[in-house]
Amino acid sequence: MSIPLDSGTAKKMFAFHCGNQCTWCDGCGDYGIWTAVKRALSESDIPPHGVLLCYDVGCHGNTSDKILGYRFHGLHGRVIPFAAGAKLANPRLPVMAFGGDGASFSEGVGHLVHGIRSNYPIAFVLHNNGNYGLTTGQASSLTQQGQPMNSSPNGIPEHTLNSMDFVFSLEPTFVARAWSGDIDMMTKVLKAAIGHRGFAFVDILQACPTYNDFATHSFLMERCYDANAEGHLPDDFAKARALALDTSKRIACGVLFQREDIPSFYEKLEPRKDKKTTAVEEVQIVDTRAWEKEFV
Amino acid sequence: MSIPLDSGTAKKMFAFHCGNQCTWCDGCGDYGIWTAVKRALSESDIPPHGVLLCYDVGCHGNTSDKILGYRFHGLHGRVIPFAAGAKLANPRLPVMAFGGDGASFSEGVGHLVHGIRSNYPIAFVLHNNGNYGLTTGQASSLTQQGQPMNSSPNGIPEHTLNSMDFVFSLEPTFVARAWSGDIDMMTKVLKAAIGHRGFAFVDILQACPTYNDFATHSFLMERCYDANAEGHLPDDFAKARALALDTSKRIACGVLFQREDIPSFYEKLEPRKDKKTTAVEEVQIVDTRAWEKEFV
Amino acid sequence: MTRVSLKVTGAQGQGVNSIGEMCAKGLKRAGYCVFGYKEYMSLIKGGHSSYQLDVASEAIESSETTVDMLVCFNHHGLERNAREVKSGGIILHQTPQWKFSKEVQKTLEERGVRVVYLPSEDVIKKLKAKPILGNVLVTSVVWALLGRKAEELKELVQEQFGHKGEKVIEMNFKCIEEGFAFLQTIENGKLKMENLPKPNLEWKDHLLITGSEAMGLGLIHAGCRMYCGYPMTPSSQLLSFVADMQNKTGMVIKQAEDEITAAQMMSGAMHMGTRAATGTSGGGFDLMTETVSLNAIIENPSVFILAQRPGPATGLPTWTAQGDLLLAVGSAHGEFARCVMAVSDAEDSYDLMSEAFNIAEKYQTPVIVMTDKQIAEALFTQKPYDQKKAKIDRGNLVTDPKALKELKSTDRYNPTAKDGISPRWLPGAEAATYCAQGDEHNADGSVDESAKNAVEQMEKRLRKMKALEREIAEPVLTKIENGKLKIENNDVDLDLLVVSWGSNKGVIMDALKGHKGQGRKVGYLHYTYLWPMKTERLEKLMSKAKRTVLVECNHGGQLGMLIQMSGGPTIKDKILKYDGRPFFVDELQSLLSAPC
Amino acid sequence: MTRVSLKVTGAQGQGVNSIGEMCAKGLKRAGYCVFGYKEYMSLIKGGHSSYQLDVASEAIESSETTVDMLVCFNHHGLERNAREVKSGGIILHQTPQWKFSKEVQKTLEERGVRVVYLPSEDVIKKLKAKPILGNVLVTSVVWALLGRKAEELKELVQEQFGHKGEKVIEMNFKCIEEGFAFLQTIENGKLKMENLPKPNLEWKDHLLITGSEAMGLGLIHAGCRMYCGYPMTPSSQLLSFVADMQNKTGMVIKQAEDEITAAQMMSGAMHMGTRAATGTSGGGFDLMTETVSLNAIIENPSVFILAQRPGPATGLPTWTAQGDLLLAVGSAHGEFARCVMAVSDAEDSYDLMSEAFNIAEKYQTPVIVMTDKQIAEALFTQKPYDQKKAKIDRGNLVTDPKALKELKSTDRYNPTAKDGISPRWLPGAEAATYCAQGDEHNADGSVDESAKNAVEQMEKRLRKMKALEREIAEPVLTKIENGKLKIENNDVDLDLLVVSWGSNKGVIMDALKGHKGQGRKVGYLHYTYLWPMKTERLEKLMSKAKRTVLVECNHGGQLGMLIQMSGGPTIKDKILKYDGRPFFVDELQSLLSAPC
Ligand SMILES: Cc1ncc(C[n+]2csc(CCOP(=O)(O)OP(=O)(O)O)c2C)c(N)n1
Ligand SMILES: Cc1ncc(C[n+]2csc(CCOP(=O)(O)OP(=O)(O)O)c2C)c(N)n1
Ligand code: SF4
Ligand code: SF4
Ligand SMILES: [Mg+2]
Ligand SMILES: [Mg+2]
Repeated sequence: MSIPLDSGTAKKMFAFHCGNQCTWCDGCGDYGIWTAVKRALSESDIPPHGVLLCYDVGCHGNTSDKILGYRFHGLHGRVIPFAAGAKLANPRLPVMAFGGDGASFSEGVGHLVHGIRSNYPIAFVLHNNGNYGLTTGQASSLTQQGQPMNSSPNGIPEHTLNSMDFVFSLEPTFVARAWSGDIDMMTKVLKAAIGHRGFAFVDILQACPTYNDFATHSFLMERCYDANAEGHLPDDFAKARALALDTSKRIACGVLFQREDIPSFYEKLEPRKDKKTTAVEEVQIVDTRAWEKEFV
Repeated sequence: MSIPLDSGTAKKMFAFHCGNQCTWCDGCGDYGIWTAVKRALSESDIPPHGVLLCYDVGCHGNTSDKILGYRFHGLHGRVIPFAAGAKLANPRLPVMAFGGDGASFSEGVGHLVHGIRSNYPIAFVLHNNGNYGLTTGQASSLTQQGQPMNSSPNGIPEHTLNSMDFVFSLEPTFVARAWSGDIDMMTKVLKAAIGHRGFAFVDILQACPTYNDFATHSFLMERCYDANAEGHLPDDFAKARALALDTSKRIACGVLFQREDIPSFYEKLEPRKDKKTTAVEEVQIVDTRAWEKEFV
Repeated sequence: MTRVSLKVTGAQGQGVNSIGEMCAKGLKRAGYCVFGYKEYMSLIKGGHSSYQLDVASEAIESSETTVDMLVCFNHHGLERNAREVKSGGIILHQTPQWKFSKEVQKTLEERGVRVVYLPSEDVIKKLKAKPILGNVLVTSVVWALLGRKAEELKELVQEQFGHKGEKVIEMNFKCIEEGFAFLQTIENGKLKMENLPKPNLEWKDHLLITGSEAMGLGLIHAGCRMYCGYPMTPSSQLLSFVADMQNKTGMVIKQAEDEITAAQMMSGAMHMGTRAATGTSGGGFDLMTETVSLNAIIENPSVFILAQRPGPATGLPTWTAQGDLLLAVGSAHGEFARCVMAVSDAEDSYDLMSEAFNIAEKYQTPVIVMTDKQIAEALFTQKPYDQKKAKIDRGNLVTDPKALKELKSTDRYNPTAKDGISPRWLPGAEAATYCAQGDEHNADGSVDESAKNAVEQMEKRLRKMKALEREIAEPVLTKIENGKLKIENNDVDLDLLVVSWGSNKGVIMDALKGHKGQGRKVGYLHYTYLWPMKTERLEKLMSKAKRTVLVECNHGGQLGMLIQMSGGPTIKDKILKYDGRPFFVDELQSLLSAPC
Repeated sequence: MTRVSLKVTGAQGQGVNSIGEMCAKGLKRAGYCVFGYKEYMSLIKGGHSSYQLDVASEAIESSETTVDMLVCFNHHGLERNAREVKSGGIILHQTPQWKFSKEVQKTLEERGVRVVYLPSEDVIKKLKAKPILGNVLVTSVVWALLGRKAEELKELVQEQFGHKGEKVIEMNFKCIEEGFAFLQTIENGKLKMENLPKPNLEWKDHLLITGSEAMGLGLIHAGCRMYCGYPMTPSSQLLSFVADMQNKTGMVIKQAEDEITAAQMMSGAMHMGTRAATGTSGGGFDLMTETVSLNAIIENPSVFILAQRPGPATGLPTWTAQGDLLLAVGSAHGEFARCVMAVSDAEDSYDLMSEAFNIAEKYQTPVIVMTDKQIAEALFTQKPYDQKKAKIDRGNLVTDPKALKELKSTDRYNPTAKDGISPRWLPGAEAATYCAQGDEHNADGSVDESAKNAVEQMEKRLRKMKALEREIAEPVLTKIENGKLKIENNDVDLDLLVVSWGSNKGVIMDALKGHKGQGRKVGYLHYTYLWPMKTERLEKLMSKAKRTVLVECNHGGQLGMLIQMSGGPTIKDKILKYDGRPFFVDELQSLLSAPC
């Protein structure tokens, strides 16, 4: 796979370079995602101090000290509301949130549901490796049935959650998909996500050679294709949904759905209309006398 | 609306009668649901001691001491896992769970998601009054946009969640809908739910004259119809989904979707295959010597 | 001190609160200090509820168990509350053909209680008024019984319903006149509540405000720009209040999908650099505790409001308790610096908000502010708030561009920082970046699992606790001399030392003002800061006091437990209440004077 | 006592654990008591990890900071751990051309440490074996160094890999022979670890078992038929173990979608009448606390396992701590009876499981069982469990059909029940029905908001606490006399009294056995039951002891805090450790003998 970088991007990317050594397993898809994030930020002309990167807990969360930028590494399952709260306080700063499939479809599934329906202006990146990596390979909601896993020696008795149908049922304003081996594609969709007006859902199918032998690097490489290159336009909800759902033969990647005509959560806040400042800039003693009158 | 009861049912229903006075507001849809539940149980030949009724917290939860039967009144949003845990311990006892739209699509939305995908053999009844009744009328995820509510004087900035699309995205094995004014219909779908093999999702559109003036008794009365009577068969997933989703003109009620060919969670448990007893009956000191051998 | 009380009872939704509030406003404007206390059930409509006003021309912050006037919307009040009426008191009701039980009848007669039946329905029908105007009618009779003028009431009504147009006002006025006229027909127009003390005009311009509203204004005053909450009694009213104010204040208000979300959003907003708060009650707070722990390790200033009600579980949602003090101190896993403080009335519900943020930002750690249903929903007569007192202290927050440039990543969690307080700077600042790291980390937020680092960082974070302990105030002693209150800074000898916290303050003060035994030296030691726990002053005062009593609205005597846990003395003599009700002034007085 | 230790280090995933476990098994079978201690990082592969075995012919439950043999998979171990090798010790490694720094080289020479380079890769290549067999090769060299016979190892290998077919076994055997042959080439085949004590065959049939496995077996033994968990170190291994056992035990195992779910499902199952448990670590427990509170008010027996690791927040996931004791006692809103107990090793990890269920069922209230990473993952040499000791006590559970018929709904929460323990009967029973009510309720579970009822029910539930306090045992004193341990029931005079709880027990016992100062009377007081807290015995012993020391793996001295909170004495002399590591025996010995 090709990673053509002009020298400017390379330099900007290097600004995100962190001295700490990566600790993922050999062949882990997190390496690719990590690279693509740095590249997408660089190509979006965002410097390290110009972004807040929020990480959930998990193997992917170990990115938090392998990259520069303002970073946050929070609690298992809770990255979306923290990122959303941060964004609402300072909507000028780009905010990205990263979470695993365990975090996002089990412990924190409520936050994903409400993050999408709230349309917070943040980019959410799903490190979808089909299992709980960091806790040594338990099943997530996205693990296939019939697959023996740590703590599920007989395979899971639950249905595997159809994540794309689920996400589309929440009327998202941006849905993209890529896989961890295709840095070009990841860079493209991440840039689009960063530029999106509301909540951007980016599903990255991530190889986990240690615990996931059903959706491996080569499996993904074989099936994933660039749907946009094949002519898919992301403006049709029903088509996008159908395309996202049908993974029986090939897996459509790229920006699958996007609409920019819906205001974000912040834009819908009545009290913030026409405000020139952000909440971060407004911290000061406020005189309450005018409002005390109605209590007299 | 007619409630034809033969004297046998009336007598059986009376067994559920509880001395405590109802405390709902005048015209509250909970009166109707309360009646229908008693009737459905009676017509299913279930005596009070033969059922566990689990209530969430909310106006609907105040049913817990207005009816007889083994009852449980738990925490806000948590009724589904409690009910599921109870059922797995004693799969012979019918277990019903009741929750509000606030409980089920906000605080406890993760439990609803996983309850459906786990296909626990319980009947879940949604008291869908489109708001947080008991805490005096705040918006729920199902409250319409543009509607000023307690704590949302400008209306909600979030999208209203499309509950039926959401539920169908989880591949449920049973979906029914009724409204709180139609006791016959409620009785019918509740009976079907009680008889279902896995997780039965019953959406009851509930009038709340105090806080909900968008989906009122008369609004519902006008729009709701018996889809089964009009020929809808509940065996086609796609048709059922489309029917459930399209509420623009009329609201389809009845058993919208049902399949009985999928084993419930309990049936899928490898270690419980061919077990004649329930976990409740198995509590005794177990000799562990045989299993200690592998540690020697 | 002369005090009178009147209580309105009825079914929820019948207008009990609106009558209570109208009377309160009228009385305050007429020159009285009013304390309003509500009781209601966890139902929407129909439950038995009451609104009691205790009124005096001096400061008052408590209720009595007995009342001078009882107003009953329906027969339940007549059944349940009639015995509460004092000698010479009045009962006003609207239940046709009501007959008391013989026993009650006898008691009432012995006490000389006058019972007035107001045929509201007939009057309203006669006037062709809407049923809702029954409230105004009842209020006008109460008003007349208080010996006040109809004009005062009309003024209030004009203010409140003026926007509804002239017709409405006209009808309201008619009801008021009818009410006054009605009273003329009773006992030759002579019936009146006699014991209302002389007014004191100092109260006229005070606010009548609940603890929740005071807290809301306090948050706004403190520069809080975002509030994330989730409805749960008794914290919901704070959420409603700041939400209702949002178009005026420009605050970001989020009713989140659950308490975890509310806590996380608040935390994100604080991390980004604004001031934000969240609030809930015990059950919701349980869910927030993991986030409390998170804020401790990332050293994120954060403010959690914990509004208590009786537990466990759903408990008694609309009643009061102080059962969550150990929760505030002991919950949230791991060991770290936290500050727990408790408001006591409308005054410090406002004042402590800026204090909470200042401590949170200075020590970069979670602050838990406790309140309870009693404070949150009681109506206080409150002096307009001092706008000059509060200052914003953002602690070691670096914002100067030059200083920012000089920062190194490793400054953020520098373990050698004085008092453990290292510089903090905000995402977006042109400076070296760091990781706000939830795993144990070293100076720049990189994960570091070494033993040495674990010790350094643990000690860094806990040194903040020591510094905080030095900074926060010892509990405050108020001495009661001849019925007057005075803050006493010396460790004086006392005959009776009462120790307590939170909402008990008002009733204790009121009780001690009337404490029997001339010349006895009594004092009240009030704990505003509960963690870290300071016990030195208590120790000194206690060693000199003849008798020390702990007063709490819980079963365990939790303040006492915390004092002991922190090496302080054991207070054996305890007055504990755990029935969902606050202490009443007469009740507490007799408990305090009982030998033990 | 003679004890030796050997430590295997390497990257996670390289086989450190498998070598450690094989050696442990071989040694135990050869007649040694083995204690295995693991260190690793919160990563999947590549982090530096170690497995240390401490070996003796007497009972041993602790590790030393120094080792007699160090086995290094890669150069990291050579860099980090070489200094830990004792005089006369051995280093076995496989890093070609390795050179120690001058300084280290000097130290090693001074200590007479022998360094052996095993060219594993070459050997494996030569044998055309799979790389994974490197582990067997290394083990065989270690085995030879220990002076043991190849046959013993072959037997183990046969047992473990026999099912993989003859070819595999053959290759394994070749590796073993090659390993033994290799050692013959070193120092004329004379190199050997000299100080392994004489074996004691009593250990032969003991189990080698981790605390998690012991707890899992204990649950199974106690009649626990359902386990609902959610992965979180160090509780995950318990979940994995019971899950792996499910097809044998027939238990219902549920990996839930989160901790709240796990706790609720457990609660539902207990309510229905089976025995069920849940387990988690601090952060997950925070989330479960609301459910703890629920179980308290509905009086539902329930068992929560809280496996500690260092916090706050994510903290140090794979390390150990005792920082959540205040959490266990203070978390969960409202006031209620709870029991907190702590396991200390593989013995009571098994035994206390039936105890926990018995208390939960007898008192119909939540029980919190504490463990920590040290216990959960350490390898203990454990006597096969007594199958006769445990009894099932289901308390006031009514199942007899006749008795059921006689029950009234109002028996369920009868507030006058002796000790607050009212009859409990199960859904489905042919009896009067009741409501397990999360709101405050009266006798049949109907909501009741009256003051009288609130007091009655609160007191009912808290009377259980008093009864529980009476029933549970005081802390147990073990006296150490001439290096021998003896349970002492009298309140004897002591020169040194050590007080602690949980995983410290083993290392304290080991440390005291070797405590210097002949004739000194030393004793260890172990707290198994932490809430309700009993302080009488401690008070007595402490008043007689020359010196009392509190030992804990936390910063606050939390057991000490609980003791004070409960009116017990203050232990000023504290040995606290909070670096994520357990106490090591030599470390503790020197801390205990230091003057203070
Ligand atoms: C409250 C809580 N519960 C459980 C854990 C343990 N835990 C850490 S990461 C993780 C799941 C990891 O799975 P996923 O989110 O898919 O991330 P991955 O490691 O696969 O990238 C869990 C359960 C935790 N840290 N906190
Ligand atoms: C943890 C927690 N958070 C909040 C509450 C307060 N609360 C009680 S009921 C309720 C919502 C009620 O809405 P819904 O579930 O729709 O039930 P309804 O009253 O409308 O029937 C809330 C927020 C609570 N009891 N517990
Ligand atoms: S376990 Fe899987 S996701 Fe985690 S680091 Fe290894 S390969 Fe990557
Ligand atoms: S508020 Fe609504 S849901 Fe609640 S009792 Fe009243 S009408 Fe029913
Ligand atoms: Mg994953
Ligand atoms: Mg609702």
